[in-house]
Parts: sequence; C-alpha cells; structure tokens
Amino acid sequence: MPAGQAVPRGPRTSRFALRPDERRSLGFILPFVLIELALVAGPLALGFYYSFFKVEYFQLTSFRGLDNYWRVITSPMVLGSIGATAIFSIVALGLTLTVGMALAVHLERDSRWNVAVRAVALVPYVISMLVGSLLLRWIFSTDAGFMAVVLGPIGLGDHSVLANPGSAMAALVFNAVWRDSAFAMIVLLAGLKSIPPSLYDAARVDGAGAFYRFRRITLPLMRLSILIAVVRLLIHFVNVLTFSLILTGGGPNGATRTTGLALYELGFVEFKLGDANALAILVFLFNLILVAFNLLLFRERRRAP
Amino acid sequence: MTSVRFRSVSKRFGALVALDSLDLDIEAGEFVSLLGPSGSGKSTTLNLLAGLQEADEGEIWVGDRLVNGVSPDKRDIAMVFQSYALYPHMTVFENIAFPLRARRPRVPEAEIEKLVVRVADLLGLGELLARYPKELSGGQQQRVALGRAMIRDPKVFLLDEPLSNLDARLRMRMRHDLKSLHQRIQSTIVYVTHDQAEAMSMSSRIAVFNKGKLQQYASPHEIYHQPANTFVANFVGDREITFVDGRVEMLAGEVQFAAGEFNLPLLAETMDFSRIAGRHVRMGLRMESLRITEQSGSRAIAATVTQTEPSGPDLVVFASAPGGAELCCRAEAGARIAIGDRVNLELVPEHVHFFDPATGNSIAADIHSHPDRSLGGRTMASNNQ
Amino acid sequence: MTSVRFRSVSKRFGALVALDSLDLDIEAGEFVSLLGPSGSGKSTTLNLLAGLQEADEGEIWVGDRLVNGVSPDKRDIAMVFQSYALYPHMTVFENIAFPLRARRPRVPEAEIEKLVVRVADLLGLGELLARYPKELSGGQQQRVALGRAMIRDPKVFLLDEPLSNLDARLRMRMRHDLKSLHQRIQSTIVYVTHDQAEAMSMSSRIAVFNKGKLQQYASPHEIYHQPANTFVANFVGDREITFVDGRVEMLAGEVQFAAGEFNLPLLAETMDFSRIAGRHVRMGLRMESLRITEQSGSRAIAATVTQTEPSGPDLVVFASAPGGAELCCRAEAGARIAIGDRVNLELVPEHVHFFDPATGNSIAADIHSHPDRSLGGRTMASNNQ
Amino acid sequence: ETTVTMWTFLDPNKTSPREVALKQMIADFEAANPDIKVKVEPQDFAQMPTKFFLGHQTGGNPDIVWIDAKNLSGLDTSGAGANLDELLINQWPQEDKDDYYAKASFDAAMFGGVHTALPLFNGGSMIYYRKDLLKEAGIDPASLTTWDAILEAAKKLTKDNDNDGRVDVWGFGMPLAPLKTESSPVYISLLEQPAALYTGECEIKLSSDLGVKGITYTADLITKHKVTPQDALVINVDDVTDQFIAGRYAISIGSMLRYSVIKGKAAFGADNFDIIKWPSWTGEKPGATPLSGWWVAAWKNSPHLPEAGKFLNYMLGKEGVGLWTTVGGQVPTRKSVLESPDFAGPQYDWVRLMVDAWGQTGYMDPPSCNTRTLQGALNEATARVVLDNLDPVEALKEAEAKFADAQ
Amino acid sequence: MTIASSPVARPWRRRARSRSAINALINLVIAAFALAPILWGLSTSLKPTQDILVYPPQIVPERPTLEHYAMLFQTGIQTPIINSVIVSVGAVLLSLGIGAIAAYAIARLPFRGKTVLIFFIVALMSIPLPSLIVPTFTFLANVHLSNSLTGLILLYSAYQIPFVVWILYSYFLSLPIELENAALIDGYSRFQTLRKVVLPLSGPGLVASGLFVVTFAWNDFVVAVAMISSGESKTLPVAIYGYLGFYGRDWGPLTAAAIISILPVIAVFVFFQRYFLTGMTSGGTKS
Ligand SMILES: Nc1ncnc2c1ncn2[C@@H]1O[C@H](COP(=O)(O)OP(=O)(O)OP(=O)(O)O)[C@@H](O)[C@H]1O
Ligand SMILES: Nc1ncnc2c1ncn2[C@@H]1O[C@H](COP(=O)(O)OP(=O)(O)OP(=O)(O)O)[C@@H](O)[C@H]1O
Ligand SMILES: [Mg+2]
Ligand SMILES: [Mg+2]
Repeated sequence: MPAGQAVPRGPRTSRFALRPDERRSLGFILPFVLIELALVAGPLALGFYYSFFKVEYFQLTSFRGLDNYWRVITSPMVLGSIGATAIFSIVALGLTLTVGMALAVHLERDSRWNVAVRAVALVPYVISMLVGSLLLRWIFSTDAGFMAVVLGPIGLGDHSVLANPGSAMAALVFNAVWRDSAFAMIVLLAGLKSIPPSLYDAARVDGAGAFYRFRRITLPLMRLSILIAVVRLLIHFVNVLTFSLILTGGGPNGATRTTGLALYELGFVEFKLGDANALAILVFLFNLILVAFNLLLFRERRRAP
Repeated sequence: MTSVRFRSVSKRFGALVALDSLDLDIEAGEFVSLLGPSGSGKSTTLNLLAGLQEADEGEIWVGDRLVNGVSPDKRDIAMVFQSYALYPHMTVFENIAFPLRARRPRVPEAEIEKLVVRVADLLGLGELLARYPKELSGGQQQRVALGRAMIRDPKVFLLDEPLSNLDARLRMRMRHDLKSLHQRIQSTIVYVTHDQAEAMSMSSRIAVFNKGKLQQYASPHEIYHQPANTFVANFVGDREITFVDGRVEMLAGEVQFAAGEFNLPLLAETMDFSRIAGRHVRMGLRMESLRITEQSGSRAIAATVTQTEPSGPDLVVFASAPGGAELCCRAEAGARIAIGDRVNLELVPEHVHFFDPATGNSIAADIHSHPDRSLGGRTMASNNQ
Repeated sequence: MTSVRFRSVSKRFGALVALDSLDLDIEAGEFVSLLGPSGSGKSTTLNLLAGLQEADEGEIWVGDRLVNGVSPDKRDIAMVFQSYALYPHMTVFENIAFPLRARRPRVPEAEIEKLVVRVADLLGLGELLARYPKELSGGQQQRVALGRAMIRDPKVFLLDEPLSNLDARLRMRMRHDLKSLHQRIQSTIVYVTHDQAEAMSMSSRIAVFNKGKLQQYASPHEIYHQPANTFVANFVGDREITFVDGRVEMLAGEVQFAAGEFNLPLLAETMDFSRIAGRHVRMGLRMESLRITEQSGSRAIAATVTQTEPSGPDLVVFASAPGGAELCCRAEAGARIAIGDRVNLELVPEHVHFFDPATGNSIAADIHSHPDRSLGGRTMASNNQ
Repeated sequence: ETTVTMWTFLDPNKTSPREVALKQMIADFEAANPDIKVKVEPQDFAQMPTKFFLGHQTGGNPDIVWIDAKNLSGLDTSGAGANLDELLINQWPQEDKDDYYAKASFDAAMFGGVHTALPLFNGGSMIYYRKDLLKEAGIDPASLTTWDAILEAAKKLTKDNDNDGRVDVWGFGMPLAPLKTESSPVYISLLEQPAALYTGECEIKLSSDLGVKGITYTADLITKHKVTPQDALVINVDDVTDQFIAGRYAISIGSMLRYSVIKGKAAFGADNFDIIKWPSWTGEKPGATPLSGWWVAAWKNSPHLPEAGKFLNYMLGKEGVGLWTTVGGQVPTRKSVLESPDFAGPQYDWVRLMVDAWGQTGYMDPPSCNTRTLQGALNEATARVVLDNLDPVEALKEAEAKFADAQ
Repeated sequence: MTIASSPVARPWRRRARSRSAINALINLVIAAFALAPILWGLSTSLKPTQDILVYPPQIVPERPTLEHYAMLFQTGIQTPIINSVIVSVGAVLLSLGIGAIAAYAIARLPFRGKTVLIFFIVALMSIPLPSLIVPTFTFLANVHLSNSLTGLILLYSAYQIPFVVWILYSYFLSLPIELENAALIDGYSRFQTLRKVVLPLSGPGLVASGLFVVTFAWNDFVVAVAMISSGESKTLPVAIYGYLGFYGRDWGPLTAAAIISILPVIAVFVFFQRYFLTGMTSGGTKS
C-alpha cells in the first residue's frame, strides 16, 4: 500500500459552482424546470406585464399603471363575485369535507363491495367537469322537467332552481359537492389508512366507545389529511370556472358569479384584457396566501414521523 | 387477579384454522407465556381473550364470567401491543390516562393525575410525562404501554410480543424488569412470544403452540427437560436439537442406543432404559446431552470438530459424527479446540430425549422411574410466583 | 480476497460526528464484525467503505487502492442489506444475475446462467430460481441476497445486520451457516451487527463501536475476557454486567476487594492482584464471576435470591448482596433454589474484571502476569478462519 | 391549387339548414373554381372574433372570418380586416351595391370610408306566436301591436292545464340571461326614441322614462302578472326557442335565424306558428327592429387574398345569398333575391314581414361604440328589479355605468 | 365457577347481519347520488328529440333510439375522439417521463436549492388556470403552436407535471433506499437504477399520476377551447362545448356526446382504480 498520498478532499470552489454530482442532478430536473418556466411562469409574467396596460383586442394601447387594479377592486361585478365566491367556497368546502369524511369512514375497509362503491363514488370526479356540470344543468333546468317532478309535491312545481339566487347557489354548491366529495374522500381515506389499526384495538381494550375513538384517535391523527384536503379544495373552489360557467352562467343577477367566472367574463366576454390580467394577478396573489398554507403543511408533513 | 379458561375454543379464517379446539386454564396470578412460531395462533388466542375477535366455537371464561360476545371495553382486560400502539398525538401522561378518561363514570381529573403519577413512578417514567411517544426510546415507549395497561388495575394483562421491537440488550433487561413487576403486582399475565428464551425465563407456565394447536402446557423446566414431542423439543432451547434415529438394544447386558455407525451405552440412575429395549426411537440431543471425554472406544463417539463458537463463558463445539450427524456440546471458553480436531463425545443420558419416530411424541413416560423428578420443574416454577 | 484499511476516517452529519477518526485494519480473508448499539456509526463505516457516502476526512484503502472518491460501482465490493434489498419485480435468478448484467463488458447469457446456477446450488437455492422474493421465506431471501453478493466474486463482502429480520430460531441457524460459508469461500467479510452473541460466535475479530468511536478491536475471546473498558464489558455477554465500586486492599496478608458491605478475597493463579492494592477500582461481575458455594463467612457474600430464570441447561440465579448490589450466577437447571433463599456466593477471580472508576478503562494489564493468556482467544480465533 | 380557410361557427359536416347550405355553396364554388379549395375551420362562436383579432398580431389567421354585429368595432380597432372595397366592392356595378336593402347593415363595418366586412345574412329578433293557441283563446295576432295587448294576451294564454301546480303553457317567453343576449322589451322600449338614447359619442341614457317603463313592464311580467317564468332571468334565446318548440310558450321572443329550425322541429306542427313585428307603447308604428346577423371579412395579411376575394364574391353574390335563403332559411340581404320568383310563395311571408319591419323601424347600434354588453347590462338591471326589488331608475343607472365602463 | 354446557348464545351475529343491510342501503344511496345525473343524461341521449322535452319526463326512454349517437358519428365526432386520445396519451407519456426523472432527482440526488424547487412545485400546483389562458395563448401563437395538438400536449404536461412530480416524489421516498444502493453497488448508474429498479417498482405511483394526467387531458375544455380553433385539432370537450353552440341547446346530441366522453375515462379508471387509490395514498397525500 503506497502511503503518503494526498487525501482527496471534495473540491471547495465558489459557492455557486456546481459540484460534479450536482451537475448530474441538474440534468434530471432541467427538462421539468424548462417546461414550467416556458409554459407556466413565462405566461404568468406576460400576464403581469399586460395588467399595467389598456389592452384592446390584444394590442397594448396605453400604459395605465395601477389603474387596472384599482378599477378591478372597485368594480361592483368583482366585489359581487368575491362575495359569491366566499359563500360558495365556504359552504361547498364544509359540505364536501363532511360528505368526504362520511364516505371515507364508511368505505375504509378494503372489502370487495367497498372497493366497488369507492369506484362509483369517484365517477363524478374523474369525468369532465364540463360534462358533469352540463348534466346537472340539464337536471336543474326547467326544460327537463326533472326538478318539477321532484319539487312538484311540495308545491314548487314552477320553481326554477337556476333562476333564484338562493337555489342557484345551492345548485352550484351541489355541483361542487357532487364532484369533489370523492377527492376529499381519497385524501381523507389516505389519512384514515395511515392510522395503525392497533391504535383502535388499543383504544377498544382501553374502554373507548366508537364515538370516543373517532373524536380522540381518528380526528386528531387525521389533522394533517384534513388540512391538506381543506387547502387543496379551497384553492380549487376559489378558482373554479366551469361550475358557474356551465351550470348557472353566473346568474341570476350575478348571484353565482364566482371570481373565476368574473375573470373569464372580463377576458373573454368583455375583452378587457388589462383588467382581466389585473384580476388574474390579484387572484393569483390570494392563491399564494393559500399556497403559503400548503407549504407550511408540506414542511410539517416532512417533519412528521 | 383472575383466572382465565378456554374451553374447546376454535377460530377459523376462511379455510384456515387459526386455533383448533384450545383448552387452557390459567390460574389467578400466573404468568403464562404463549410460545410458538409465526402464525401458530398465539395472537389469535390473545385477541379472542381481549374480545378483539370473536370465537367461532367454544367458551372463554374470565374469572367466573363467560365473556363470549362481551365487547373489549367491558372485559376489564388490559393489553400491551407489539407495536406498543401508543397514541402518537398524546403525551405520555395522556397516553397513560386514556383508559381512565375513556370510561364512564368519569374519574375526576385530580384522581387521574394521582393515579398516573403513581404508575409512572413505579415504571420510572416520572420525568417523561410531558413527552410525546416519538421522543422516547424503545424501552421507554414499552414502559408507557405497560403503564397504560396498569393504570386501571385490570383483571388480566395481555402482552403481545412486547419486547420484540427492542434491541438484544434492552430486551434482556426488560425481561428481567417485567418479571420483577409481576412479582410485585401479582396479576394474571398472558404473554405472547416466539422467543423461547423469553418464555423460559419469565413464565410460571408455558403453552407451546404450533399450527393452531396447543402442543404442551407446562412449567419452563418441564417444557425444556420433558418436551412432549419433537416440535417442542426442537423449539425450546437456544440451539436446535439434533435428532438421531436408531434402536434401543440390549447388548452384552447393557442398554445401548444403536444408530448404524455408532452404538452408545445408555445408563442413568433415574431412568430405566431397558423398558424401551428393542424399540425404534428418535433420540434428541441438546448441547448438554453430550460432553467431551478423554475415554474413547465403545463408550464414546469419535467426532470431527467442524466449527467452534465462543459464547460468553462457554465455547460451543460443533462436530460431525460418523454417519454425518451434526452434534454439538459445550466446553470451557478457554479450551483449546480447533476445527478439524478429533474429539470423543459421551452421552449424558439424563439429558437425552426419546421420541416415537412415527408420531414424534415423547416416550419419556416409558423411561422415567422416579416420578417425582418429573415434577421438579413444576414445583420450582410455582415458587416463582 | 483483499485487505481493507481505514486511516483516520471521520464522517459528520451536520454537527453530529457519526464517525470519529477511525483507524481499522482488516486482513485479507478475515471475518470482522462491527458491533455497537444503535447510532454508534457501524452502518456509516460500511457505507463509507461501499462508497454510498463520502468520508469527510481520512483515507480508505481496499487492497492497495485508495478508494476515496471512487463511485460504488467501481469499488468491486458487494453488500448485503438488513432488508435484503431484493428486487421484488425480479425472480431469484434475475436477482442473482443482476450484478453481472450491469457491468461492461457484457457477460454472455450462457455464462451468466452457469454462474448463477453454481452460486444458487452453493446456497441451496437451486429449486427456487424461478420464484419471486415474496414467495420466499425470510431465510431464503437472506440467502438470495448473499447469492447476489457472491455472484461477481468481489474483493470484500459487506453485510449490514443481515440476520436481524429473522426470527430467533432461524437467526441461530443462519449464523452457523454464514460461518461455514466463510470457511468455504475464504473472502474478506465486514459484518455489522448490534447483537453481541452474533459477533462473538462468527467473527475472527470484533470492532466495538460507541458513539462513533472505536472502543476495542480484538478477537471475540479477548473482547469477552479482556474488555478494554466498561462499555465493552457491559455490551458483550448475554446479560448485563454488574459493576461494584470498591477498593483493593491487603488485609491479613490476603488481597481483598472491599466494597463497604462486604469484603472478598482475590486469589488467582494467573493474576497478581497485589499490584493494584490500594487502588479504587470498579469491579465487573459476570454470571461466571460468581458461584454458589457451601462455605460462608468472609470468603463469600451472603445474598438473598430475588429471581430465578430457567435458561436451557442452566438456572440463572439473581440475588441481592448486602448493600443492594444485584448479583447473578449460574446453577444447575435442576437446582432447588427459590426466591427468598439465602445463598453464599464466592468470587471466581479469573472471571472478574477491573476498571478505573474515573475513565472506565480496564486495568487488566496491571494485573495479568501470564502474558500468553491474553492472546489465547486470538490464537483460537485465527484457527477458525 | 390554393386552399382558402374560413372560420365560422357552422360546420359543413353537420345537418342544420345553414350548414347544409354552406356545404353546397362550397361544393358549387369548388366545382366552378377547380384550383381553389375552401376549408372550413368551425369555431366557438363566442371566441371566434377575438381569436381573429389576436391572430392578426401573432399570425395564423384564416383567410376569411365571420363576425357578428357586436364585434365589428373590434375589427376596426384591431385593424385585421382587409379592404373589401379594393378586393371586391369596387368591381361591383352600382346596382349590386344598391341591392343591399338595409344600408345600415351594408355600411356597418365601414371605418374610415372603407368597408372591412359585408353582411352575409341579416338577423334580428322578433316575436313568435302559436297560431293554434291564440285562435283557441280568441286573440287576433294582428291586434298585438302594443305592449299592453301583449300583456293581456299573455294573461289569457298562461295556463296550468292539468292543475298540477305547474304552469304548462306560459303566455310570454323571454331570454334575459346576461350572456349571449337577445333583444328584450326594455331595449325595444328604449329604442322607441333612438335619438334620445345616445346623448353623446358613445354616451347613453338608459334611465329615461322609456327605460323605466320598459323595465317595469318586463319585471311585472314575471313578478306581478306571472305570465313569464322566472327562469327567463337565466335562460338565453336558445333555451327560449327550445321551450317554444316544446310548446311551453304561447308567445315568445326569438331570433329570426332560428325560424327554419323551429319549422323543422316544432312538436305542435310546422304551420302552427308565425311571427309578428315588435310591439310599441303607442301602437302607431311597430317597435324598433334591431338589425344584427353575421358579416364576413377577410384577413388583411392573408397570403391568398385574391382567392379569398373570389369565394367572398361568390358567397355574397346572388347565388350565395339565394342558397342562404332557400336552403339555409335566412332572410336575404339582397332585394333582388327576395324579388325573384322563387320567393313568391306564402312560405316566405315571414321573410317579407321581416324586411318590411326593418324598412319601417330597422335599427343598428352605432358600430363604433362597444355595445357588446349593453343588452347584458339591461338584463342584469331587470334581474336587479325582479330579484332585489331595486328601484328601476337605480337599476338602469347601474347599466349606464357598465356601458360607460365598457367604452 | 360453573361452566354451562349449553351452546353459547350469539346475539352479536344478528347485530352483524342488520349492520350489513344498513351498509348496503348506504352504498345504494352513494351510488344513486353519484350516478343519477349520468344515468339521466344517458336516458336523455336515448330519446328521440321530440320526447326529450315532454312533461312529465320519461325516466326510461319510451322509444329508445340511437339516432343522436348515429348523428354524432355521421358528423364526424371521430376526429375529436382521436384527437383527445392523442392528446391524452401524449400528455401522459411526456409528463410521466419528465416528471419521473425530476421526482427521482428531488427524492434521491443531491443538489442545492432543493427546498426552493419544492416550493416552486407547490406554487405551480396552485396557479389558477383561468389567469394563464390569455397570456398562454399569446405565447403559443408566437411560437406557432396554437391550434395544434402538440401545443396542447405541452400545455397539459406543463400543468400536470408538478402534480406528477409531487406524487412520484413521495412515492419514490417510500421505496426502500437499500434497493437503489444495492443497484448502485451492483454497478448501475443513477439513470439505469431509475429505469431498472425504481420505475418497475413504482407501478401504483405511475398509474395514479398517469390517471391524473389522463383525466385532466381528456376532460379539459377551458384550455383547449381557448387554444384550439381548427376543427381538425378539436378535442372532445371542445366538440361537446360546441353543442352548446349557436343554434340551440341540442340536448340529444349533447347528452350523447357527454356519454361518449364519459365511457372511456370510466373504463380506464375502473380498470386502474386500485392503483389510483394506493398511489394516491402512498403518494400525493401522504408521505
Ligand atoms: N384477520 C385475519 N384474517 C385472516 N387470517 C388471519 C387473521 N389473523 C390471523 N390470521 C391467520 O391465522 C393464523 C394465526 O395467526 P396469529 O396471528 O394468531 O399467529 P401468531 O402465532 O400470533 O404469529 P406471529 O408470531 O407472526 O404474530 C396465521 O396463519 C394468520 O395468517
Ligand atoms: N444520512 C444521514 N444524515 C444524518 N445523520 C445520519 C445519516 N446517516 C446516519 N446518521 C447519523 O449518524 C449516526 C451513526 O449512524 P449509523 O447508521 O452509522 O449507526 P448504526 O451504528 O448503523 O446504528 P443502527 O444499528 O441503528 O443501524 C447516527 O446518529 C445517525 O442518526
Ligand atoms: Mg402474533
Ligand atoms: Mg446501521
């Protein structure tokens, strides 16, 4: 064994120079980063730029500075849509979580029946939102006569679900719950299944009844899953366009015009691209707050045992 | 402190018979181990007793109460799980207090605190009450699980391999501590393990299971020294037993074991081998069944050393006999024995076991002439309680 | 078959020093165990040698090649993992063939098949080549992992707790088999374990680690009989050692150990205790350091039996000495000793260990007068290779 | 061989009358011009103009595009339209230009003296009614010239035939959804004095007496008289037409463009419906008759402008317009087509009625203002009155603000 | 203690039976809730046009007909279907390819800025799609990818890769690292290890993330309707949206097209749903 050779140390060069292993790692992530920068981050930046101009038919006509933002946040339509979004998101979130939790608890065991019913429950989630909302619209429309049959017996044969602010919002919420409960179910099911069954056995032997077990074991241990479901559903509900565009068209009287739809209308109906982009940026900023939550959860999740 | 009785209890999972007509009586205050390989039905027995599963047939009595169909929380039984099953979101205090809080009528908080502190002190957990389970070492977690079981002074303790997640060192210490604990609290304990050393060292009686069937139920001494069949003989003891098939023959007025390549004289004060003369038997040889001797010839087997294993104070010598049987015996740690050496091994007839080659059952009863000897272990074990 | 050298190798994870300036020489063909409690740096040592981690300081030599900075696939080292790390989507054959297929130049398929079949036969896996890992028992999986390591005839085998996932019974058998295998293939093996019995029974030399520091590196016999410090003394051996602090005194012309409540005469042919007379020492007592004696009085400790543990052929007796020290010793399995009995224990001075109470280091060197005794274990171990 | 691409919302592979007409038109044209192929790329009608304007910036536009009335000003702003005077109109004899009986529609896309788009077919909304139901109720369609007459008729016609609590036939159907709008009574009412509507360059006064009158009338139809389902607030003209076809309205607002469709589908018989002109408050003159429809433009930067021009010439010419009218069931843009003997029969009475109405009270929004959302704003104002009980003046002021905002 | 010799009464058996009946009932309600709109759409699609709007509605078509389906195929719904298949398959392949490599790097390879990258991913997953459409269209048109299936594939991949990375990242982390270490010691490069050991073991993770991409690509219309103008590149949802089109709500063809679009996803999904759940539970939502 030849002695006295210099000990090779890891090359200590500039802070930013790449180590050889890092260079290889970057080869792995580069395609991903590039495609995201080009197709997501790039356009977003472009939109940000647009938001400072008056845009007419895609031509930047004059610089407006923050005017677009001011116009957007003072516009009654946007303010109305924020109210509608708040009501929609909160009610839909509550119901979706409740239904999702009920489904998860009911279908937790991997019996053959449960697996089948889970698949069925997931159907509304995997089909197109467009198609789902379309079919619901067909159900709620007076054309079909379906609702008249259902509501007739309670004297509401002429009630138009989609033409009354209250019931239109209810229909919108129904659409969300119908579709997204399955998502909540999946997330919560994952949480449920990560609870070791021996904890329930232990609790049973320790004398805890079913409700006590749910309250003291299941709920606290699912905290993280519940939070994940809340944050992800909230981001989804705040931004969703299809439900209101297809099901209610935002009506009646803007009662179901969510910010997603307001954004769409500004951009694709009124063609106020400057305003639309300003609103998009504002919505994006709000999303970032929700994302911050998401990140906090994520960090905590990595720390969790 | 209550007795437990199983009466013809069976449990099936589909076609699989997990437990086959089990009869088992556990006296109040006993420390009984259920010992057996994986899948032999030990946990099933425990779960049936705890009420986590329901028996298909048979009756289970706790004290003089038939508990079939009684839900776990009403059986007044405490259980410690292999994984400890500590509630990860609760502190040690809350974990230990859980059984008190789960029950109606409510125990006042002040009372709970007093009880928890007392149990924690008993287990040396006093300092750790505010910690979460993940902040504890394996041994500490294990003690918290014990504390949670002890807090409500149950009729019976069930422990399902509570030590198997610990490292070798800690396992040894906890074994000792558990035994002391039992001596102090004197409650009925049913203990599941697949580690024979654990069962041997702690129990007043051991129930050996295989494939859902109870094989033998006796004191550790009896289990070791008078195994009911080849399965038990092979399963207990630190090392596997060596089986040699042969015939017991009367040769030149002496009882001999004839195994083709070698003959060995069988002579022991307490046994009468002549009773089984002429029979085909399977002989079970443990480490202590052979010893190295100076004398050679017909009274010993000349074997070649194949391996030596230092084992603490001893040196375990492996040697192959003529005919290929792998034998092993103990020697002094300092003994100068090397691989390839020839050694002469002689039989220690008191420590040899005989089985029927067809059924595998022990034929010890046919040999033993001093009946009291066979109860020795039993008597001693009772002293331990 | 190659030697391995660590020269002042250190590894840090952030602030934690996982390995502190390790120097270790492993001769070609040796079976070296790295023994230590969890987190002591055993796996780190192995990973540094395999190239899965890079040392922060120091040199690692495999044969006469400096391997720092050489990637794992170029080190010509094979490794068996605690979890076996069998590829679940490949059959036994594919698993064993995997390392051959990875390398350039390609080995022809016919050649691969021949090699795999040979290795599989050697390990008794011939029948199982078409199975998937999940269709194998733990012991078979373990052997497949071995086969995968053996297939390409590497310079060094690294085994990271390969037995710890097996049950007690199988572990014992695999230990035996591994040792035989090593005798046959004669390659250099580095074996990580936290089970002292495993290390003791298999290794030619044992490196005991604690907290990232090498504590002692010697033959099993030496490690057991001449532990370098209290840590090693306590870590090896089936049961924990009992430490008693006291003074060595010359009393009435006799060397005695005085521990407040009791005095014990120290007399042994091979040792000269008078050399440490007057010193404060910590005495380490193992099971074999004491024996039950008929004689009482000043030559023995009168102790009360607190627990008895049947342990196969022996009965381990625990007794508390005046002053509260917990002592233990072995008795015959059949001995009639019950809890609460008074027993007299006398010292077996050859099996007593002395340490400096301040540093914990052994002071055996100051006692031993027959230098050859200290090499006994070493010589014997070499025979085993 | 050159391929001319055209964006339209029609798909020649589908089967509606206009689609059949388009298919035939292309076939005929290609037969006559073997070196030119016409490729249709069907588009979502709502996004088509926008995409075209954007495409002008980025390239990738078709050679020919269809544009609706409300986007003509965008054509100007974006500058994407080719000069059609140069391309074709200048080659036309004067009589061809005069053939367009609705000058407003012919010149709707004239910016800076240059035509950038020409009308393909005229459209507009009108009142449909059920002949059988009116007859049953003893109402003479000819008497429905005032809003009050309409209201009285609607009251008589609204019926729950089987007494199940659900109205089976509603008196008057209206599309009042804020998106994809069609003229509503409020708008028609405002247009009784179009001069008073625009108070300046793209400035509008909606909260006038006529506005209040119109909005109150509309709201009352729903809330007070219950002759219009509240559904009206969320349905568009397509839904209304479906309901009319299903026999659920006795009278309803509808688009001219759908006349032939209704004829094809009506469950109550193809001859059992007809149209009348918009009513007015006084009944002296019919109500305003908004003029809409589809225009066609060519892309300024098209590499195939000459070929595109050829196809435009054909499509806008007598043969093309003839196909639109006969096969497609549209109201023609050219007098000559209407006057030709092919159109003498009574089945074209409705076409003549339309043309007559446009002649009397035809109206087009000023193309230079952004009127795209005007009707939507009015519909929302109506919804505010119906649902929120807002004062009509306040509601209309909101609509004014929205209009101003859109400019 | 006396031991009764009579057979043990088993009241718990009866309880179990009635509980399973209640379970079945609940399952039925869940299925009805989930499927009713779809079944109602199916029923509508099988009715002749005249029957669709009659009152009271026919729950089961009295005169079932396939005319709407026939009409769809005559008017060429094949093209959108094929386009949707191409886009879905393309997006799945591209996003799984890029996503798996990136996820592996994040899970196992050393490089600085990993935390930043993880934040970037979570942020990407939270960008509201509507806010991207207008600028994205501008961008695509500039690189002449608007109106093409390639553009759609790229976009769908860009939108879904963060999610794929997220699921696969957690999935890779859950694989025993020893397997990879073993492969490395056995002589494989990082990339080979990924290909030969990690990916073959990531079935559920790949399927779960692939299903997410498929459902997105197959179902999206918000993006497609903005990006695609030519009939040749129309995807199925855009075609369906077209039936909401200018000349009336053709409920017959509309529901028929909806049913056509639903069937393949349900088929794919039911086939893989086992993985969907396991992949989700071990991946995206749990670490
Ligand atoms: N819930 C269950 N469903 C189906 N089979 C089961 C169930 N529980 C146990 N078994 C089967 O019953 C047999 C006995 O299982 P049991 O858990 O009692 O074994 P054990 O002796 O405790 O083994 P181990 O030491 O591995 O815990 C095994 O074959 C096991 O696979
Ligand atoms: N990748 C790592 N990052 C940070 N700390 C590490 C890492 N690997 C090991 N360590 C730490 O280094 C120390 C030594 O670890 P090592 O795995 O070598 O212990 P060990 O002796 O093999 O223990 P065990 O018996 O539990 O495997 C431990 O404290 C461990 O927590
Ligand atoms: Mg078990
Ligand atoms: Mg380790």
